[in-house]
Amino acid sequence: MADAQEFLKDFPLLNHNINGRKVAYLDNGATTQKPEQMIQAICGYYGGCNANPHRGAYALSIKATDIYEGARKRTAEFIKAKRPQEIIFTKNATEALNLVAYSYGLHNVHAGDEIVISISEHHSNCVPWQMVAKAKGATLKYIYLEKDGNLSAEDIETKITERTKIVAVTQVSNVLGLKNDVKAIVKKAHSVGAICVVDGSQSVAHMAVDVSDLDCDFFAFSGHKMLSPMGIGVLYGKYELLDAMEPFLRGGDMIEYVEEQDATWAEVPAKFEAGTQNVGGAAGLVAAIDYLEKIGFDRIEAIEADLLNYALPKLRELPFIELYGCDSTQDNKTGIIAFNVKDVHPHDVASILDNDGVAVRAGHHCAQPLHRYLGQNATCRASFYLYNTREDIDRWIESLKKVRGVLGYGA
Amino acid sequence: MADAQEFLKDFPLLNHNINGRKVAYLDNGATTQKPEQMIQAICGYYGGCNANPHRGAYALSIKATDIYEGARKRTAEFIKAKRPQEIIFTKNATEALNLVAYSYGLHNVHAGDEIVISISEHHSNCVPWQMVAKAKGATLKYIYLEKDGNLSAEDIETKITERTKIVAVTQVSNVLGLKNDVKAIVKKAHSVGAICVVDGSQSVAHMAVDVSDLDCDFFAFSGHKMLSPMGIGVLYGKYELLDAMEPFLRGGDMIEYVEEQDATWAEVPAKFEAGTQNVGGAAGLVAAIDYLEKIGFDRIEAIEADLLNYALPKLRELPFIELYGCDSTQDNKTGIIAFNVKDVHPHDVASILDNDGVAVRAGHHCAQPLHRYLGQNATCRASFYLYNTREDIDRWIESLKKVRGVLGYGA
Amino acid sequence: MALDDVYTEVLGEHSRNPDHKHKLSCATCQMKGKNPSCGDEITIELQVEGGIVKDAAFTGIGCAISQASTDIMAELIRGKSVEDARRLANKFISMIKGELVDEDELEELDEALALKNVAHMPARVKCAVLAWHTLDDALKDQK
Amino acid sequence: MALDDVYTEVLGEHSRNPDHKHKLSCATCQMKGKNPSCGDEITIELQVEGGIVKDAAFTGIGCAISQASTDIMAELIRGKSVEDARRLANKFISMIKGELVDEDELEELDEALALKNVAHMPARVKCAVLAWHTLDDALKDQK
Ligand SMILES: Cc1ncc(COP(=O)(O)O)c(C=O)c1O
Ligand SMILES: Cc1ncc(COP(=O)(O)O)c(C=O)c1O
Repeated sequence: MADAQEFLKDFPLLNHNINGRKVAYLDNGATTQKPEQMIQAICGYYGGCNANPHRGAYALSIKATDIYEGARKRTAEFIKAKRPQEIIFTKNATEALNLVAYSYGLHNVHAGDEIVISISEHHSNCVPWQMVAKAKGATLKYIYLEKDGNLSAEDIETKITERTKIVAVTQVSNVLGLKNDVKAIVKKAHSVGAICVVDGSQSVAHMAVDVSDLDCDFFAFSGHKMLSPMGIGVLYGKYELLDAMEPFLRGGDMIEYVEEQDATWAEVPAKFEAGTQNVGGAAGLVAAIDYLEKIGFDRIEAIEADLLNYALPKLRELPFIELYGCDSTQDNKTGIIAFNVKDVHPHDVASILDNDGVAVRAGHHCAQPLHRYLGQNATCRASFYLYNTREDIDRWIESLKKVRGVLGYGA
Repeated sequence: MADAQEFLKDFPLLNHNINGRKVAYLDNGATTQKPEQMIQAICGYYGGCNANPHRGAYALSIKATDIYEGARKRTAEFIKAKRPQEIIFTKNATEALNLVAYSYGLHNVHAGDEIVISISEHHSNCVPWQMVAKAKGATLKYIYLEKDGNLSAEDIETKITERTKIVAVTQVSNVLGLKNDVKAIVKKAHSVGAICVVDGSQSVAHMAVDVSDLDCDFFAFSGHKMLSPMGIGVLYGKYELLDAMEPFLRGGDMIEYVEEQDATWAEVPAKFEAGTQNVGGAAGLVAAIDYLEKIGFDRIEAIEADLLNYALPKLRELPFIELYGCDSTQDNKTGIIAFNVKDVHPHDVASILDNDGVAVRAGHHCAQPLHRYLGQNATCRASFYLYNTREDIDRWIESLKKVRGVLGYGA
Repeated sequence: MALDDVYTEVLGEHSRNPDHKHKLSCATCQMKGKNPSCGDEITIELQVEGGIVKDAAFTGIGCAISQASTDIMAELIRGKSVEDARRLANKFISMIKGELVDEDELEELDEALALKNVAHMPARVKCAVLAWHTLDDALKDQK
Repeated sequence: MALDDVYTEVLGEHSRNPDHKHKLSCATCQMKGKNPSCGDEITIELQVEGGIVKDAAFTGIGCAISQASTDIMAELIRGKSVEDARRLANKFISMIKGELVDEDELEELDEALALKNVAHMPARVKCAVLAWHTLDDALKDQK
């Protein structure tokens, strides 16, 4: 595919030499690199439009407000929310999920109720629910996996019950790279009167997302995993739910009236955005959305599929490589590959690949319950994005071939 | 003072024409403008060092970790914290104050206890304490003001009692611009066994702060009010307190082990930094600290004092101007001036000044209890920073002279 | 845009000396309107009889734009049918939002036309429309 | 830095075939060490008698660097006094942190010297020092 070469030029970091060579950046599941267009949007904001939005009657502040509220509108369109007010800006997906846990969970889950999540959740979509379950005397139940790594259909059917108040699942697992049929899970949740929280951290940069079609109640993601700056995240929530919820962070801009002992709240979304928000981050997010939509998700999916289909057979040829989540016969595998090199600890693998300028991640990838379930202490993970090339894959595979030798094992 | 001219050139926004002229930006209390050096630090980060810190064994991730942890160290030095671990990065001062309210307040305040704050607190240092007081059945008490706007010495003496668990005060009021003797308040709080939370949002960019000397237990501020990007804030906390506290946001990177039903926490400061942090923002914060320290707070204070001493007599000459917090005979007035034009609503004043390219803020400045206490529905506020010039003041005063005329009042 | 396109004589007059800023003893309905971020708060009182707004008045505080807008509105709707009053309110709001610019269409707004340039001051749109939104709310239940 | 400056033969040998990776039946003390972010977890067992580390062994999982480092450490401290063992642990940690580079000073670390280039791999420093920190903790209460 020639596509990636076309985009690569937009990413200054990927054109840099690091330790004498360009990096084959295969840690996009952790964070993506940033296009020049996005970086310029940040500079442009701070160099020409910076002010505290919502708070001033002067021209600059109005400009900043327009940028910020424009970003809200753009984000709503991007994920097909019905109204801009359904978009709450947070600092990252983790804050977005905590907001739901604190403001919805702690007020709507009671003793004896159940919360259902999957065993492949990222800690950010797991530990907040542990907190809610403990605080309220509720039960936290897990959907486990089929042999191929997909969520157990039986568990989805049997664990979501009349007692379930919240179902929280990721749209794409950040370790196994498998896409879940969240639309069906939302339907199941609704059928028992539960709400469904979808973690879109690993999906929203890689496929077209339509929250109205999914009909999910909340949807969380981070800008930095989709070409945007760090420090900006998004919580989508259905208006009626947001409207009925207690605030989370309290302070400037989220109030209506403050008396000495009491306060009333501003309307959604301001109610959930306390203090000065990251307008520069919002400007960057818009530039990233523009960039992604110009390319189009069909093309992005095609690029990632090409890389996946190029890499998998090569990996399968290597007898010392163990793969996780790569056996699904469904058409739901995304550009994330978890693997191990036989006898070699993932950290050693990552260090050796790093020496060849190949960046993969090693560890538990913030998914300890999943790793325990897989019987693995840790794994390596390579994750692709639109600027990756077959050459990156080649460099990765070549470096992998050396690993066992470096540690003194035969091939 | 020629100083400001020297710095002005570093601030691209202030050299822009907006509606045909340069802006006299006098809303620094809301947010400051950004020097090119800071903007370049953000670009440099995203263009050359971007990765998810703490999570990768590869070179880029280590670079990002170094930048992020280096920013923590630099910030600790900047406010004279004893250990880098005492610095928690948040998204803004508001989150920092909420963190203390949730993680310290909700666990250490009990029925019948008292929380003492001042009537001039920003909503972000008020509404979180209302929440704690209500949730725990505690009493929220207010320190009111002397006639000149300073905190009532008598109230400090009598309202902080053996029942007080938390005292929360701002170091500089964002409306009256008066510096509080927080060191004495901290001492008083400690003498009754209470902890003291200091809101440094309006001080840290304008004067040298030494949290170890103040001996405060927590200290909160925002980067965007000190030349840094939006989306990065700081909570300083004494190590022993932080170490004993429950986490606040839960998710990736703040855990040690996650089992299906339980989790244990990482050490301070990671325990309070859930999810991917704003490393670009931290890089910007360091550039801002470098910029400020190169100038030095003596010079910054001198510039602001010059502007204040230049403006105040001119304002006092205008019979239709009412000033608030400008009568203190103490030497504790900073470059923030709250005022009203007789018969004219602050919003009309701001619009008319805006028409002359003068940016001041109108409204309650997130301090409704103070405004109610002053008997004012709203005020205008001009607030200075190191790049402001006497010319900015002249433009402001000249424009002020027109205001009543525009509305058809005689001078 | 020149300042005096917004701060016109009409506006100045109505904000300095509003004719209808007082309590209405025979009010049949009243409605509060507020802009918490500015601190604007008004209460509109209406005397509606047989589907006609016989009298209108207001109390409260706010900037010149919101006070003048409210006073002009009270003047305009006196004697109008409930239906007409609501139609005028929506027409005014459309004008301030910049959605309606046709001079002929706008003509019946009469003195309220003096506020049309607020459409170019985004920060003040809320001030101008406060009274009219409040009126529309108040009349929703009247017939 | 070349890879085989870190992944030396010594390291490979000790990580593939650790001599001291087993339970110690006559252990007088044991201590757990962990790097939660990597998932490394080791348990060190020591037989300390009369102020002398008579035997040392370990169990657990970890990367090659941490496993080799632990095995080398166990070998090195056998027969040493508690004091010497702690001194060596701190010397090793200083070497990996890059604080101590004097070859003569370092000489007594013997095989553990093979790990000195980990100092140039910031991401792996934690792996190399885990065992030695754990040892130091374990011996704190011994005398
Ligand atoms: C005194 C004071 N405290 C707290 C804040 C809140 O800061 P932020 O909005 O950045 O969270 C501000 C500024 O808005 C302030 O002036
Ligand atoms: C599936 C998933 N959920 C949540 C997160 C948390 O995102 P963040 O760290 O940006 O808050 C991540 C990424 O780390 C993720 O991969």
